[in-house]
Amino acid sequence: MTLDLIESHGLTLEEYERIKKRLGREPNLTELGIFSVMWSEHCSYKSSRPHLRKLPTKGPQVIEGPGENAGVIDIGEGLAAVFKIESHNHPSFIEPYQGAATGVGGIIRDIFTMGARPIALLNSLHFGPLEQPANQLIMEGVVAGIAGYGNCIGIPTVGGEIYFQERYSHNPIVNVFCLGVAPVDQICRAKASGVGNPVIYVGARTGRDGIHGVTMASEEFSEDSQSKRPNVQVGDPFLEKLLLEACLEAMKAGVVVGIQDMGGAGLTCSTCEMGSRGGTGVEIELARVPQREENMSPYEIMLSESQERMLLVGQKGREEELLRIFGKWDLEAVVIGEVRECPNLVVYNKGQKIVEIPNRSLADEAPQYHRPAEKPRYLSELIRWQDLDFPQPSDYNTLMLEMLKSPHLCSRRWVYQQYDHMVRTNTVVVPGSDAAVLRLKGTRGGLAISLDGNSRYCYLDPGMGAMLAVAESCRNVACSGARPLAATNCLNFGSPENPEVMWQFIETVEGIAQACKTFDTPITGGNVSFYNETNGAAVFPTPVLGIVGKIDDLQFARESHFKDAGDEVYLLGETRAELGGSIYLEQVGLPLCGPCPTVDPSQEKVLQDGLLELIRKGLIESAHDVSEGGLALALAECCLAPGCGLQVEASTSLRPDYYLFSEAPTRVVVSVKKKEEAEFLQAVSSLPVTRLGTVAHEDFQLSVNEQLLISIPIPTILREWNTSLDRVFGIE
Amino acid sequence: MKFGVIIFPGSNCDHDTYHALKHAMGQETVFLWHQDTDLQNVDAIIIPGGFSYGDYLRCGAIAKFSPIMGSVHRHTRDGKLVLGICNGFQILQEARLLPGVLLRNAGLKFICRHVHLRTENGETPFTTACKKGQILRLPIAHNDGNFFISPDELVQLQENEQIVFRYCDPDGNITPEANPNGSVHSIAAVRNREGNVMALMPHPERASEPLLGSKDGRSIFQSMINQEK
Amino acid sequence: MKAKVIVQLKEGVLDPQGQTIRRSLNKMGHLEVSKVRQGKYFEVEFDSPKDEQTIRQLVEEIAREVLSNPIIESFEIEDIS
Amino acid sequence: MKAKVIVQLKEGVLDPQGQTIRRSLNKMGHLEVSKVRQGKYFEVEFDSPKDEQTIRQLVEEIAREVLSNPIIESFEIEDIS
Ligand SMILES: Nc1ncnc2c1ncn2[C@@H]1O[C@H](COP(=O)(O)OP(=O)(O)O)[C@@H](O)[C@H]1O
Ligand SMILES: [Mg+2]
Repeated sequence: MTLDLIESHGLTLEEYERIKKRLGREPNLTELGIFSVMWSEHCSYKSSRPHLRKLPTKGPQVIEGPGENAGVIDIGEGLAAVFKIESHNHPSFIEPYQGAATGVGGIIRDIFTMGARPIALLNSLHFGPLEQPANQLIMEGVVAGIAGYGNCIGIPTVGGEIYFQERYSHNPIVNVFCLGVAPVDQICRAKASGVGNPVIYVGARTGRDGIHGVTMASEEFSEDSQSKRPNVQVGDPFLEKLLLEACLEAMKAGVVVGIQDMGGAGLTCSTCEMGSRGGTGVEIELARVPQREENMSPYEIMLSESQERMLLVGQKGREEELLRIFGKWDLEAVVIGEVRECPNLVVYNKGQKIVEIPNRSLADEAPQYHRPAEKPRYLSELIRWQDLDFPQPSDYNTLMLEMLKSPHLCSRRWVYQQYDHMVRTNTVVVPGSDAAVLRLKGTRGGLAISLDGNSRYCYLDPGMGAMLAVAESCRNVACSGARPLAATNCLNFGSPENPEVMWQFIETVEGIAQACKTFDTPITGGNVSFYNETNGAAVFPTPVLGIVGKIDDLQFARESHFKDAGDEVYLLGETRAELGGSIYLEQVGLPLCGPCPTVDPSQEKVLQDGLLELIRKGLIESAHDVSEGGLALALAECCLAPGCGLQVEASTSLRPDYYLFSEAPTRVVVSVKKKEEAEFLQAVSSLPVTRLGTVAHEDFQLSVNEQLLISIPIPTILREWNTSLDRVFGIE
Repeated sequence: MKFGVIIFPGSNCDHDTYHALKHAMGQETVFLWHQDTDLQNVDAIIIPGGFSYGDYLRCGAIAKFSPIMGSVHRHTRDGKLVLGICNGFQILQEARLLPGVLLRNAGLKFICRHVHLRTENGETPFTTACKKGQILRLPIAHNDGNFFISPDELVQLQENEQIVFRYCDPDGNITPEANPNGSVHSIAAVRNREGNVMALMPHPERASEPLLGSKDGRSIFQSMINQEK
Repeated sequence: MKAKVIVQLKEGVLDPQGQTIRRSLNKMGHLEVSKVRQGKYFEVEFDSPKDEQTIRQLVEEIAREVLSNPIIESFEIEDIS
Repeated sequence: MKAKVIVQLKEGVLDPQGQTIRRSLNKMGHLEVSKVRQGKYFEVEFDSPKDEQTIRQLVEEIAREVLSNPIIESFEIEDIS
């Protein structure tokens, strides 16, 4: 092994020494490749694992926490919800359509390998500003890719979030979330157990897609135009649909002992992880692996990241049954090996043993690093918004319209109309509200799901930003009438080798841990994506939180928009002047300044519990959380879906623009039927509550301290807000 | 009435349609596998939405070669009911059981949203529960719903009253803005000349329960059920 | 043996994709582009050693019945080799 | 003037469409079909009277920047006439 070769595999010399010690000899090239992917940051979490341990992962609701393909929670009535989030940032930058599409394909596989039928997809997207045509192209491709995959496979994309910020221009963030449902007793695990059981490969043939390291210097790799080979994976949603149906059918038939998808690190990862979890060994013969291209080397076969492939362990003696099910769905399924007692990964090529590595050394004994962390310099140099002297807006109407059509705040209709958000006929609350709500067929109940994470706040204060993300996600779920049950998270950061990034990461994890403890939403899994940086400029710390909540009776599901003219409008929670990181400051041309808003998780919890109780008493018609854009935007959003108006007379001791556009959390706008008002006021007494006004028919009118600041006809607002993205993307 | 819902590889509204017929409409319903030829004595066949064979090549182009399609042809010749929804529309056209073709949406994007439909013919076995001129609100979700037919054939469609639904605004006006995908003449649904085969791009099965925001889709299924009497 | 087949929309059939490409080319400044039509291209490979005549018949059949929809599309066999 | 352009996936890039068509053809009995690749075909018409050389350059630019995705596709200018 040359130093070059070791380094080009992303391994340090120390790591190489460790490999040698573990094997008791020099690895061969294929083994080196296997170690390099399993010990990569992506697979081994070597920089993050020590910190992730701080996350709460237990609770009576948790059936399966981090460690499996996806988290599993008990949602009552004998059902389990299986969910996880993944990043596909880099591939989406290289080829937006296919990068996003294969991201969706990957997360769907994580869910159905657990035996659950996927019923919902969500996504969190961060792009560079849309003024730059290159960013438009990325966004258009990513959205089309998500749509192309999800629509074809027939899983509704029911929600998500989109942010724009310069730091994402060369490094978009594409996080995709999937949730599935299964009877609790049918959850399947990614374990290879039962010595002698067949190891079966099913799905797409293996090609040279996504083989890592591209610039291999060895003889084996310099011989052809390897490096010029496109390193882009193309998704095949149709094939995955067949895989999904066939796998669920096989698991239901009880002939599957263990199953794992081949995602990152392909055959390598699935074989050694399944063996490691089962305490067994997996032995395979590469000559039996279905191949799409000619003359693939063992190295390439083991490291290929071709999509739409599964590895499963069947029951000895029932292979025929399994193969028949896959045959019914026109899928290629081949027995490529066997479960063995000796806990090693053993790979043969045409009868010749070429790899033998202890599973644990790959899956569990990867190096771990306590990387140095240091508070970033920029944090002590942040401008405080309170120190800036900026005038009140002279024309609130114009300002309001500008904000409504800014990409940060405008309607996401252009995006979600490209997603089939209704297929499977479970979507009770469609995109455009706070959380998506899906019914659970055969029960009275449903689930609410939200993804959140405002990276502007996280940049200003990673720990607080992370708590705000958890709080907002839970608040969205609560506004829908659901009790938050559990969480997943995707942590997108720059290089962990940069102490400042590492500091941001640690703060973030601690923030999430603290908030999730308070909200009693254990983390059931997630994903860490490091190295999101271009030319040394890292993305903002971007944690994305996914919260899943349960509604026991869907008659208590709520949407964010107002229902009827004449209803009374109230604000739950207090408005503090917290403008750091706000859209308002950006809108009036100020730089990003701190401090970001602050949240007290226990206070937030009191508010959310109170809100849920009010909803369950039937006192609330609609509920909408106050977030980006502040109260003014929240109120406008409540009007826009149904196209009704609003008459608000507010009073405040704050400067009116602070009052209207502060992004202080822990606030919810609710509407209440006139005849329920007295009862509502009585029931709400323990929470801070302010009357704002009345739902009207036509105009949006907002007075503060008896001065009419905003008065715009609803159709005008609606047009600007709804069609803003249409205009960006040139729809005539 | 006994309904059969065909499953092709890539069908993805099969379970939705089954659920709507069986649980929302209370009808006996079975799945029919595309490789089979036995129709299990169903009275009506539904070809559901989805992406049969991934919609690769052309929507519906590969599905038409499945063995079950021979039985569908026979069922049609016997005068029994066949309803195509979305991808089912495309398959029935590829199989020449319905006229026209469905091209890419004029805006080149997949569209998922509610639309309004005006009942143009209230006397087909699929619309007796609607009156002529009645407006239904149903969701669409498709990439290729842009109905195209030659001018001559359009005249024939009109003469034979084969146009069953057209896209309209909430008040029933047929306007270019209310046409979501560029369809000729705003056509959303057509029937065959004999009247026992109909297909539409919108999804009635997604609008058959109040919980999902509209139950206008029921009238199409109800009309079919009414035929039994 | 390999056959190359081009499938195109017939004249008179709306081609939204072609139109959109033409419009965006014009917008980008390529004003001299007056029309764009988009079609499909297939390469079909055969592994049995048949003569060109037989292959041509086969390809014609496949192109007519599977690769194209005669209501809106026409096909052309470009090349067999 | 009219230019014909063929855009195809590069070798090694997965072609789900082609694969699915091949599998279906095999199932229909066309067992001799061993591979299908699907690409795109464009006809681009120009209305200004330019010489072939200029047009060829133009078409190359358009094919590279608009008609194909250079990361996974390659293009070929078939014919200019
Ligand atoms: N931010 C995180 N918080 C909690 N668990 C995490 C986080 N990131 C990763 N995990 C867990 O670590 C395990 C390994 O993740 P990953 O390698 O992404 O799994 P896979 O390769 O199956 O997608 C998973 O169980 C995942 O849930
Ligand atoms: Mg996985």
